[in-house]
Amino acid sequence: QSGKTIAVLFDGLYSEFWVAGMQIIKDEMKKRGYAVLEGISDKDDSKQFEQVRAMIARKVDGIIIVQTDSKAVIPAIRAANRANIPMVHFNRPPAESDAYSVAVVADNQTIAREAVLHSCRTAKQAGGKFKAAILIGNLGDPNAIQRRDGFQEAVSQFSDTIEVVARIPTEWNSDKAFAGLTNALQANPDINFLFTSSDFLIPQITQALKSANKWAPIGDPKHVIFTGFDGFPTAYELMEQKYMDACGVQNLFFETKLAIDAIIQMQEGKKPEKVLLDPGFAITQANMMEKREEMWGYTLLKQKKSG
Amino acid sequence: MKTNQRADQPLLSVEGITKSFFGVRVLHGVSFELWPGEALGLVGENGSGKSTSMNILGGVHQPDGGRMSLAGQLYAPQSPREAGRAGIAFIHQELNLFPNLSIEENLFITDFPKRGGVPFIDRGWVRKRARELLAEVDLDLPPTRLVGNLAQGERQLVEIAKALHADAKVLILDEPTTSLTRREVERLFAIVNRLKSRGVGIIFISHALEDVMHVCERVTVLRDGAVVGTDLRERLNVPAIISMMVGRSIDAIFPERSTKPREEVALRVRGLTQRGVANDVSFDIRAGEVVGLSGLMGSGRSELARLIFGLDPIESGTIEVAGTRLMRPTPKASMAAGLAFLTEDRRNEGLLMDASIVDNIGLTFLKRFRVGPGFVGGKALNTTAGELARMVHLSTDRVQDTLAKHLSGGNQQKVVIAKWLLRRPKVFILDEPTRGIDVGAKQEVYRIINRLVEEGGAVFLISSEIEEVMGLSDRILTINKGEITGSFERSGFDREAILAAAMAPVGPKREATA
Amino acid sequence: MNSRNRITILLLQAAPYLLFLAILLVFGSLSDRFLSLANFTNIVIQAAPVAILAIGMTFVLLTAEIDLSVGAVMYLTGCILGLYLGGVPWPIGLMVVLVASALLGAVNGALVAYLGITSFIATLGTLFIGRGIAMSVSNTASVYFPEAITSLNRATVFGIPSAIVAVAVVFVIAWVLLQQTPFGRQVYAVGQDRDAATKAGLPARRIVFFCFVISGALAGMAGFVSSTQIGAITASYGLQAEFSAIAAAVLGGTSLFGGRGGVKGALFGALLIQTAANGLVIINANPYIYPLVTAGIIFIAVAVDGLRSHMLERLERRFIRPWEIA
Amino acid sequence: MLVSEAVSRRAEREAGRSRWKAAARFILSEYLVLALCVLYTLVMIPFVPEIATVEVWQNILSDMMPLLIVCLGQTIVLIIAGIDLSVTAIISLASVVGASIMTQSDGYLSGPLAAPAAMAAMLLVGAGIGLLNGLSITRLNMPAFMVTLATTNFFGGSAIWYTTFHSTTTSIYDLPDMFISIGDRDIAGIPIAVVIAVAAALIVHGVLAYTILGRWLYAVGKNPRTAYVSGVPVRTTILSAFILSGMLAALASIVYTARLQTGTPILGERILLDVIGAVVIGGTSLFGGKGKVIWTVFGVLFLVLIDTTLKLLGASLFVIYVIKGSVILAAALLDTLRTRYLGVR
Ligand SMILES: Nc1ncnc2c1ncn2[C@@H]1O[C@H](COP(=O)(O)OP(=O)(O)OP(=O)(O)O)[C@@H](O)[C@H]1O
Ligand SMILES: Nc1ncnc2c1ncn2[C@@H]1O[C@H](COP(=O)(O)OP(=O)(O)OP(=O)(O)O)[C@@H](O)[C@H]1O
Ligand SMILES: [Mg+2]
Ligand SMILES: [Mg+2]
Repeated sequence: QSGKTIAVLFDGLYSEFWVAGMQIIKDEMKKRGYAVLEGISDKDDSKQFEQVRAMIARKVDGIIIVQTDSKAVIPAIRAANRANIPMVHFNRPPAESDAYSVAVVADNQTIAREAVLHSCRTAKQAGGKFKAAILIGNLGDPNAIQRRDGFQEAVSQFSDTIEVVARIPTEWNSDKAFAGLTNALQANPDINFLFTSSDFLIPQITQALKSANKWAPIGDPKHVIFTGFDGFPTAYELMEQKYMDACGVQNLFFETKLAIDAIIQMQEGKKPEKVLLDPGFAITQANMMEKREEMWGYTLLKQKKSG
Repeated sequence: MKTNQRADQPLLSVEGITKSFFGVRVLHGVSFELWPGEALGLVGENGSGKSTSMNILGGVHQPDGGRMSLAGQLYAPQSPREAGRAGIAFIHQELNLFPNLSIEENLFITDFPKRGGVPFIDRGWVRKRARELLAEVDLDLPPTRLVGNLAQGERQLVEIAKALHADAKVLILDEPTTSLTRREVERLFAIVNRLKSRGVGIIFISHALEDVMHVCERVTVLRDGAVVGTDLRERLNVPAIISMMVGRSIDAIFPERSTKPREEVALRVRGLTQRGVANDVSFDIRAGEVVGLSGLMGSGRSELARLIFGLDPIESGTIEVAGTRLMRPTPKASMAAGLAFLTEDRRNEGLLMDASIVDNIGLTFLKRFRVGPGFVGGKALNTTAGELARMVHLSTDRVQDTLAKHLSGGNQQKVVIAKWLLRRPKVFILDEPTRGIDVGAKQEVYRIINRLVEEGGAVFLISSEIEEVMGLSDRILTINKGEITGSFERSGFDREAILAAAMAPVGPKREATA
Repeated sequence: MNSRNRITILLLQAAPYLLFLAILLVFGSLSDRFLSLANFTNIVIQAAPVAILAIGMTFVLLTAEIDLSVGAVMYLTGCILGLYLGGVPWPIGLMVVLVASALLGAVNGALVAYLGITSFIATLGTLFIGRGIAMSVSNTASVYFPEAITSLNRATVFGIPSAIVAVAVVFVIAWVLLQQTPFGRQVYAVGQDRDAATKAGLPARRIVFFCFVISGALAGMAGFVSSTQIGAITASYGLQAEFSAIAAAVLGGTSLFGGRGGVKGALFGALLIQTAANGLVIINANPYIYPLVTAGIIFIAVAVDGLRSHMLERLERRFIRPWEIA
Repeated sequence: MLVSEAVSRRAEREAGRSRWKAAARFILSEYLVLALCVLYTLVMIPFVPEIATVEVWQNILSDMMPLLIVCLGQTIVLIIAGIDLSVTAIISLASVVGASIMTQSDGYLSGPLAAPAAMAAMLLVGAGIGLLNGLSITRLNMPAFMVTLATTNFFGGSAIWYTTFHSTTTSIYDLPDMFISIGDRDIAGIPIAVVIAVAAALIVHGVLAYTILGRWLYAVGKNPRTAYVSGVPVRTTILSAFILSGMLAALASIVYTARLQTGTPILGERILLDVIGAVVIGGTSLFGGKGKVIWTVFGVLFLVLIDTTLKLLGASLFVIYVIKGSVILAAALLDTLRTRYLGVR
């Protein structure tokens, strides 16, 4: 296999999820004897298109891509098709088109819904009314939208218990998230149900809740029912310390494996399914012990602790 | 003054200074000496290298060759800061003040007094000292006023006050009187004399040769970047200096005009009023006539000109140019009607300093060179600009690639004149048109004015030099505090009467006296 | 000056504050939580990093230069703080951050003042290099701050939250520096006209250099304050912070062309922007209209300022016939 | 006059003596950035040999085009001592407005007129925002930086919101072939995008160098007071600059949108510093009165060249940042050194 090159084109390294994903792919590819070329588009589809063309000019043997926009990536897929270079979308699917590429996707909406549903049930059991807040990601990011929609679906099933009082746009920006949540807690000091569209905002959430004197573990009357998403190491820590109730987890290792296998199959001339699904799962206080081995954050944490 | 009682060594000696800009040599070995307690006059045509020599003395430029010594020490300042520390104070031809700061801050900007040990400005002391300095130059303004709100003349006085504070060994005055009226000039001379008696050496640059002869013990004449002679005042006279400067003699300074004013009115102003600026100003200028406007500093001469040209709004009154009334005067509309206006603020309103001579000249009338829709015929423009440059006797003919900021002050003024001549104005308002230009060039300007008038144009002339106004005008109006206080026909020109009229009380004072 | 004129001038001078008041009233009428002391405290705390950044930027803007690298300085010094100074007491951490960021500012200053590179390009270059180094030391991963630093966010001095104390200290020092010291007045002179300042004998280069040092140091300070707030930083930290800082400074009346403005305006600008953002969250507005409303408020504020200075200029002009205006 | 003759004669003599030096100066002054591009390419060949291939240069050319179009507008605005931060929002809003009109899934128009009408609408969006910018600056006395900062936030936000009414996802697809062909077809072997950009560059160059408006633009940039006193319609000139900049940004949006075959509201969100950076690296001054199309072309080439090599290098982000920053600094340093030691520009 040696002498082959693969391009890994991400749209940003804005959270631990992508940093870890990039690292796992790179390690895995190197293990299999590939050279890896990187490219970060900084959420600029136009720039990413240019990167794809540059990689085609470099005659790489495969492209793993994370685009920003599901439709704007299609010309890039076509270009790769023309050059006969396999292309796999990591974690974000492209829109329907006649171009051929394989997408490894997590079911964001379902995962978010399942995780939030667990928290909703917890709330219902506790009894009383709950005031909910959601930290929304970038309104231009489909994953952010799906997670918001998953949250929406879940809470609307519990409309008698839960009322959404704050929708905080973060633009995936930690300052904005911190300020937004602080302000929301100011406006609604009784918020006691919180969903974040990404675990990378956990430090800011912690800070804001501490300032509002609402940082308390499960069981404490001040506890805010807290649902995360992504499965970060910090999320696992919070689950373990009983600050977080549930977390939607994307199975990063599984997704990486799917992506790499797909590339190799395509190089061999096979045509895998266009969409390979990572069902993901919701890790909750209830299933934490049996599910944690599948949680990438837990694995990374374990690695870090062991050295 | 004991000017003949010389010290045993010169305060400053300059030997064989040379300097080139962009490969063009402008100084060919300038040498002179300055003794303590004397004033040395430095004269020469525009572009002869006076300011450049002084800029070298003041550390603004570094010479290519030659040497200087100050009080016996070798002196080679690398920056104005070093020059200042060595005891050179310099009032630049283009004033060097900061309009965004107050008078007092401008006065002490380089060396604010600090309050005992702590690094804070001692505001109380600053205020007190500023008042003293302003009193010394007879400028009655609060030290906290922004320099941006001062008239040109006032700024010049602030510069002088600043130099007084510097307590220097050598004081360079590069055309310090261009915006001052007689009274302030006399005041300045008194200051100069006082400094001389303290042993300060003064270099005095001016195109007003009488002034030079009045205050300077010796005069050095520059021509073409080299010294053509230095001599004691007693052995010189103005015509001799002029012929040294220009290489020929100049006789009648105000050339005769061959035509008389015509009947038709070129500019008619009626009841022009703007609260706080002008009150019920009415006058006519006929075609072929020069009307001078005389007044004290701050009397509102420039303001009146700006109102007429449409630079400032007017409340009431009418302006007619050659019979057509200007409805809402703006520079564009005024120009279309045939007005032209040479402003007194050359640097900020007259020139594009970073543009070439051609671009400056062409700016007023680009449409004249239009070829096709909106295009400019560059060749035609260059040719015409070149002709105009020659007409005003600009010192360079490289009009396309010389930037305005690289011209000497007087030559800049000629460019401003040329750019308005391009429009062949029916009425030319000239605010201090000869400021900073040499005798030869002045005569040139006078000729240009005459030619314009002979061809049927009208001129409205504002000048602080009363001789100039008297020498050129067919009629003189006097103004005080925005009101016309007198009108004199050429036959009745009388210096004292004109000055008296310019000081006639107006406004509430007049009512009080009435 | 008659009394009507005087009132007009006073009103015009107060126009930005009146606008501020209007915004407060609008949000106040939409949510009863908005007009509370606790919420104002919040606004000031949240505005603190941008305000500090904008105060530093004001120095640079006053000299007619620009500093695009402040966000990168925040990120880089934040990484240093989080990665290498986790164990040390916070005052030492803060000192190191300030020294490091001042050094980065000095690099900018040297490039601009002594090597003569246009500041836009010089600081664009250092922006890239600074972010690059920060990414490499952090390996683009999140950098978490220890409890010792994050708990500062909840610390108070005489009951005043730490972030407000930080802004107040920075503001007072900066104000005194600009208004009451020779250096400050010379900054205005250099910004108005660099050539004239040199001719007048001012050390123009050194002054510009120090303004960049100040901007750098305050970027580090702003980063420190925001670190105490947000607890962790990622690769996007400080991105476009330069625009927020410039916006706040210019909104407060500082000119991009130098010589005009001051730190009071910077503080005001930062507060105004933050107030708008805060109000929108408090009234639970539709997230899509956030940028529209904030932009609208900025626009109105700048328009009011433009008209105001135009009218003030006219009213405050000196006149030859003063008695007619009186 | 004696003086002038003497001075010019001396000048001629000196010019003759060092003709080669003058030639060197000439090349260095206007073409320094181009020379740097060549130098940079040569240096990079050992690291990325692909840089010497036709395919990569085709990519560079095509990547340059939309950026160049935006930069042309920015050049005009910088010449009048303004700045236009709103170009990014114009690109985004024009993109989604145009796409919403011509998309074949539920667009406002269909048939052969859809694409031209959509493009006209896109240009109108640019002109409209430019007009708003210009009017705010000239009539309301507002600084260009703040005006365009506010409009960029406003219209950038509007673009995202607008998209939600026309698409269930975050972008608008299914654009007519006629429109898409702008992104991937040729005219006589030359890509349409290149034709558009070159035409735009030639027109802007023509305006700046040969028209009355061009001279007014420079004059206003050098000193608006003097320009006003000299009868230049200062307000109209400023207004024209912003409208032109807006329309050029919209034109760039057409090329970007066609290339991605998608209208997206975050198109161009990230290119602001590249736009201003390219123009300023080319040599145009942020303080007005100075700037040329050819400089901007070289500036854009320089930036795109750096970006392309770094893309080909496939290095990690931080390496790319450090290299890019260093190259920009090195170029700027060279520029000042030559100004200092050769006294040019
Ligand atoms: N910075 C500069 N760059 C290029 N040329 C310059 C520069 N400064 C002066 N010159 C040239 O040097 C010559 C001498 O100019 P200088 O200003 O010394 O004249 P001057 O004697 O002071 O004239 P004036 O009486 O008009 O003030 C002029 O030809 C001028 O164009
Ligand atoms: N009472 C005053 N005394 C002196 N100057 C004043 C007074 N009021 C206003 N000024 C200033 O003087 C200027 C008005 O004088 P203006 O320039 O019109 O008069 P001028 O006679 O042309 O004077 P100059 O000799 O400066 O050309 C204004 O710029 C104003 O700032
Ligand atoms: Mg001179
Ligand atoms: Mg005057």
